[in-house]
Amino acid sequence: MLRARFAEDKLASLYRAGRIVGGVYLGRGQEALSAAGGVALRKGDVFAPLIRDMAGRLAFGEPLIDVMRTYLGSRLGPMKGRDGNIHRGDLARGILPMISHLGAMVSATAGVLLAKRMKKEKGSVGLTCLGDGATSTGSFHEGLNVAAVEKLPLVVVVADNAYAYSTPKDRQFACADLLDRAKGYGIEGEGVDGTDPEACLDVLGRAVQKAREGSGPQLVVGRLLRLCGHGEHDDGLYVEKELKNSERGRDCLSVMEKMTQDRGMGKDWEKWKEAAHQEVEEAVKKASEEPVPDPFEEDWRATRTQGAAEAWVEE
Amino acid sequence: MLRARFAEDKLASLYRAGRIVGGVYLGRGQEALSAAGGVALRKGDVFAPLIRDMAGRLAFGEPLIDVMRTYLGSRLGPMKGRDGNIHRGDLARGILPMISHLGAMVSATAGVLLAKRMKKEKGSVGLTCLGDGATSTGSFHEGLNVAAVEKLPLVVVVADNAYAYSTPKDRQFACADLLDRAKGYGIEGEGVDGTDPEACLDVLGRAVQKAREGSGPQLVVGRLLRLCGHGEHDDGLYVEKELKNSERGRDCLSVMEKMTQDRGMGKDWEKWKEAAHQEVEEAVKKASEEPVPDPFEEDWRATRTQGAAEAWVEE
Amino acid sequence: MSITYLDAIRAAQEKALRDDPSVFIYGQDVGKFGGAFKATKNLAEKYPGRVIDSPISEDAMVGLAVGAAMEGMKPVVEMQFADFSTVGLNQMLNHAATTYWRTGRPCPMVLRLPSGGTPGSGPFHSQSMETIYSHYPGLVVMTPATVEDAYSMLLEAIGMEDPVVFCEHKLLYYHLKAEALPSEAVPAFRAHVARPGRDVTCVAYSAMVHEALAAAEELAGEGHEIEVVDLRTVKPLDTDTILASVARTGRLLAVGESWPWGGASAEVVARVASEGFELLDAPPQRLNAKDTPIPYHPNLWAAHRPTAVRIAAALREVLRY
Amino acid sequence: MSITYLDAIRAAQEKALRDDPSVFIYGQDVGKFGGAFKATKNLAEKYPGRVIDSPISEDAMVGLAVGAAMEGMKPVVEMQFADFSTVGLNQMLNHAATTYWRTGRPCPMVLRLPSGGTPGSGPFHSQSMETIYSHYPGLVVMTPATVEDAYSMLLEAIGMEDPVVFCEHKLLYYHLKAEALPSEAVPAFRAHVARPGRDVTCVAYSAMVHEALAAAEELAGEGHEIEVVDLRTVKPLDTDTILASVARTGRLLAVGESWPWGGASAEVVARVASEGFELLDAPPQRLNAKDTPIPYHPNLWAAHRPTAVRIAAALREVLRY
Ligand SMILES: Cc1ncc(C[n+]2csc(CCOP(=O)(O)OP(=O)(O)O)c2C)c(N)n1
Ligand SMILES: Cc1ncc(C[n+]2csc(CCOP(=O)(O)OP(=O)(O)O)c2C)c(N)n1
Ligand SMILES: [Mg+2]
Ligand SMILES: [Mg+2]
Repeated sequence: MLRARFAEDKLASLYRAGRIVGGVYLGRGQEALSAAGGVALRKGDVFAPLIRDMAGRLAFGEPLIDVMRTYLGSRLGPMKGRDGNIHRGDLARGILPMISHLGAMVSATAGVLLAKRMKKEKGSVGLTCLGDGATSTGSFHEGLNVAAVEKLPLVVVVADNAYAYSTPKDRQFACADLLDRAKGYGIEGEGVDGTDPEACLDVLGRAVQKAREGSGPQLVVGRLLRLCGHGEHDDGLYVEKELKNSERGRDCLSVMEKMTQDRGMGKDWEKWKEAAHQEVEEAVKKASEEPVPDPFEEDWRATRTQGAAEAWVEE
Repeated sequence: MLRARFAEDKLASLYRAGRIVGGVYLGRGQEALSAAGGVALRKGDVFAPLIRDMAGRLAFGEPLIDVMRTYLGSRLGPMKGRDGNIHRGDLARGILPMISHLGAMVSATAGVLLAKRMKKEKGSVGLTCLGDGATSTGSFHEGLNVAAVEKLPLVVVVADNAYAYSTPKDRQFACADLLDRAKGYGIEGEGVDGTDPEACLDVLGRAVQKAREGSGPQLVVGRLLRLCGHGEHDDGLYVEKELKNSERGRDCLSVMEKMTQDRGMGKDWEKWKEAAHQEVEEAVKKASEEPVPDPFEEDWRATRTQGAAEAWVEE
Repeated sequence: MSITYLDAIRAAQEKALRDDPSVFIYGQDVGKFGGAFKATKNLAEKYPGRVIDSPISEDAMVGLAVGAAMEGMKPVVEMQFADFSTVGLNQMLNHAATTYWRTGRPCPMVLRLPSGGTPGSGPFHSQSMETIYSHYPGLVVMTPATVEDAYSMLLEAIGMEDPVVFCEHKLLYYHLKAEALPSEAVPAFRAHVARPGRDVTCVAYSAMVHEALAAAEELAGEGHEIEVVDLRTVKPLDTDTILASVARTGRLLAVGESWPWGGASAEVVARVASEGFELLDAPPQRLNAKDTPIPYHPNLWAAHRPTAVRIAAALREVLRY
Repeated sequence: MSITYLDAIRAAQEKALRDDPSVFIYGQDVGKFGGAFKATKNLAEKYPGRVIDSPISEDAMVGLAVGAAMEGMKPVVEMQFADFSTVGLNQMLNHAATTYWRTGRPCPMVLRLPSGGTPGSGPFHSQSMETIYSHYPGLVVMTPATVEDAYSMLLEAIGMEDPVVFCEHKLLYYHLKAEALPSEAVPAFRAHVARPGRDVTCVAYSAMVHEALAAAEELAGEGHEIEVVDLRTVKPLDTDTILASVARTGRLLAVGESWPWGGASAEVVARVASEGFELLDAPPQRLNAKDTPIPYHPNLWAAHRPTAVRIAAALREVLRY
């Protein structure tokens, strides 16, 4: 969480300094929920993060250097500069490279899990994240329904931050709570206070566990606010003051800090902060010095099969 | 209902005789639910039927001759031979011409209702029908959600006949009952025995009434079976015997006949049958004698604006 | 006063809302927020109830517009980015586009697509989608290149009784400026000679018009007169204007920002080859983006799309023949 | 033994299931029922758990296949009709097609599209969608015209490491027959001279190959030798074979069953005009369906699509020049 927050703070300032390639979309205030997902997963699992999941990514094991490589346009990043920032992924590590179209990753993650089942790879879980707004997409519906029909070990985490960009939830859906959708898919669901790190760990741990044990898809709805604009170009002024000042508007990181102090670990917290800071700075420095993509060296071929294949002959 | 049944029986035999242009998809066994929708609506309302809604169409006022014109390829049909059969519609009468893509009519019907509201045309209801299988489409989800957000007077009738073509419901969704979806959209829903004509009239009457009074979208799920193949090319052998022999497999028309007889209206029933038969035969005869489309007279232009428009000048 | 391409789009929508009560705007964040690009800024306040925030449901957004259009309204739907319109494509291609021919009744609506590449926006926020929409019958597809056209063509689009796909180029939103909004305009279906010349006809549309003009300027320095034809609308395509130009120049280069296989540039070359074969003194050529997803890194992006430099090189090739 | 085009498709899937444990089939009603057209008949029984009925969720069907392909499986997805693939299009164009270039990892999957018009099937059960899929980078698009190709190309498609769109023509399903399945085949990316000739090159693909062959036969009676080139795969396009043919004949007619704006026929004409200008003795021409939705009534349908009669007329025009 700390690394995520500092990394994002750094990205925001680099963005303001004009040093970022592309846009910057942050997960400020949503770290607890996101990180809990990454923590609950283990190696061999699949993680399909969305735009606000820096914390979950790092918790799941994404190297910080890969983050900075993407934002700073290094050619050594996981997407080689072809795609970037929030879309970065690393199939070898089990991180799916998201496409922008909201909802699309739900069925894709289900597909990975179906493949694992067919390959008789047991015990893997898939976890995908999205926002409250993304639940309005047909993709979300189709994907979750398919996962339910196949009873796949898929955890879908909805970060309900009450807004989709500027659109408040009453313009997005008419149900009282997105958790009300679980029953319609015949799956289990649990809500959680997304500003409470311990509750998040608890609920996500349980959801992942259930999925792993064969209980089928799990829906988790975390209630929280994003404590930043939609992207760094946005001031987010449309978020209602009342909401901001409510419990929901708490900063999960402050909650975490207080918790740590209450447990007499205030010194550790400071140490962690220091370490995280340093790690971020080092990654930024390293990535900044790396080569950028070169169009002349680039392989401009979008398919792996090139030209005419060899004649096909029945063996 | 009688007219629908006879019309469809006739179409089935014409299909076997090779006299039908295109396919034939029937609503046998689903007439009670479908007709109840047509009956509950009134002039000025909008009806978006699907492939098994002959009964609802006729009850809503679609002329039988237009039915036969489409199936027999008359040029005088509402779609002039350009599109046909189950896709026929008549915007002037409030019958939306469906496209094949399942789920697509939900948002379109919502759009008609939104337009009526913006035009300050009050009191109109829209009713759209679909099958259990069509609830798996993203279109259904997006359309119903949008209607709920806008609180439109839309009634969505799901004819749950336990199969989508050959696919049984446990391969289609994992919820116990499709009615469980209503809450997730924040709307009201009611289930009904689709083989019971009185219950259908009752439930659909109420749903339409509620929508008309401003209670927002209504979901109605009718449980029944289709007593025919998916289309007339299909024998429907995949439908489980047990299900066929259950209450759900009753023929709503037999139920209706018995009800009529029980009320001492047996003679009337016979008279209605006779009249319906005759009407169907006459429509078939008339439509058969009408001219077919002529490609040389056809207007092959897919847009209304043709060629270069006149220069635009600010008034 | 100085008016941007984006201002023009906003102004056209405002005028349409003012003049025609059947017009309304529907899209994500278009209401109080004024849209992701601010193309509807202040319109919700001025026209209450007629500038409506939609859920993230592109299929339903277009479907709803189809229904509303059939019922006599004139919806203007904003996609947040053109790229997301794939999700609403079925309703556009199979519903909006087929309604008039199938039923004889019009389906007047406009789908606004913030299109085209900008540095760093990558594979899913950079697409030009006119090819897909133009291929299917029943749609009008406009691709304005100037501030004036953005205004007058959008007004014409909203006034039309057909479904119109309005491809706005994001790269032009802020930089392209004009002194004033036009009070009259060439009809949207007519192509426009943006720069006269007699050596090569360079057909372009949308942002590529400006790259073509820059290339023409460059070649003027080398003594060549390039005629730049701005298609303005790609479906229907104004073949007459193109052929008239090729009749003058005898040479053709068609430029498109979208991918090479089967886009507007292929259509232009095919038409000229078929209908204007004898006018040609050299093989008609095309220039498009590379056949890969649109790269995120600006270095790669600059090499992926046709630019003035690449257009100039292609024009020199055509001239060399 | 007599094998239909549909049998060949079924046989190829069976062979793939047998030979490669990573292959599975996913689609509506493909399981016990064997698919709407019976292209997967008996396969579920023979390969339990590997021929899977899907809900009516085209977006999720393709999305699921993308995920499975990224995880090393080789999914074959059947759309019930090509026309419904618009609903799954986003996952195909933006997810399947971009994965390899974006990540360097393959996304091997096949999307089977029962395509093309048959009498009475109307606007939503008759479409040919190769244009849309070919325009976007990252996909291979196959359009087999013969029983042999249906078999060998589908096998090649399933074996390929790229996402392949496999456009099968419904009109050929039952009528087209061969004596036996091939045991070797021309590579899928190579076009094939289906009938040699020296007067005009007629480029076609899918069902249009047979209309072109019939037209060629008709013109043979008038003393003209038409060379029919079957594209087989429209993306990538085998320009070499086309140019070699035009080098022999000097004349070109490109035929496509899809709509006129920007399809494979436009691409063929544009390439020949650009790369083979000097080979041409006459303007290269195109023939396509009319630019309206596909009519339901057989009378209208027959006039809407290119037929042997219309192709013959177009060929005579090309010869007359
Ligand atoms: C299909 C689709 N439509 C539109 C967008 C543009 N878009 C990107 S993020 C966003 C808002 C998402 O809101 P939500 O799902 O609540 O997530 P949050 O930003 O609140 O974390 C929108 C509309 C998109 N990415 N995909
Ligand atoms: C988007 C889409 N996918 C596939 C189809 C093909 N199709 C037509 S009817 C049908 C089955 C529909 O099942 P259901 O909704 O339960 O209705 P029923 O036939 O049982 O009345 C299918 C798969 C279609 N029309 N649209
Ligand atoms: Mg949100
Ligand atoms: Mg059903």
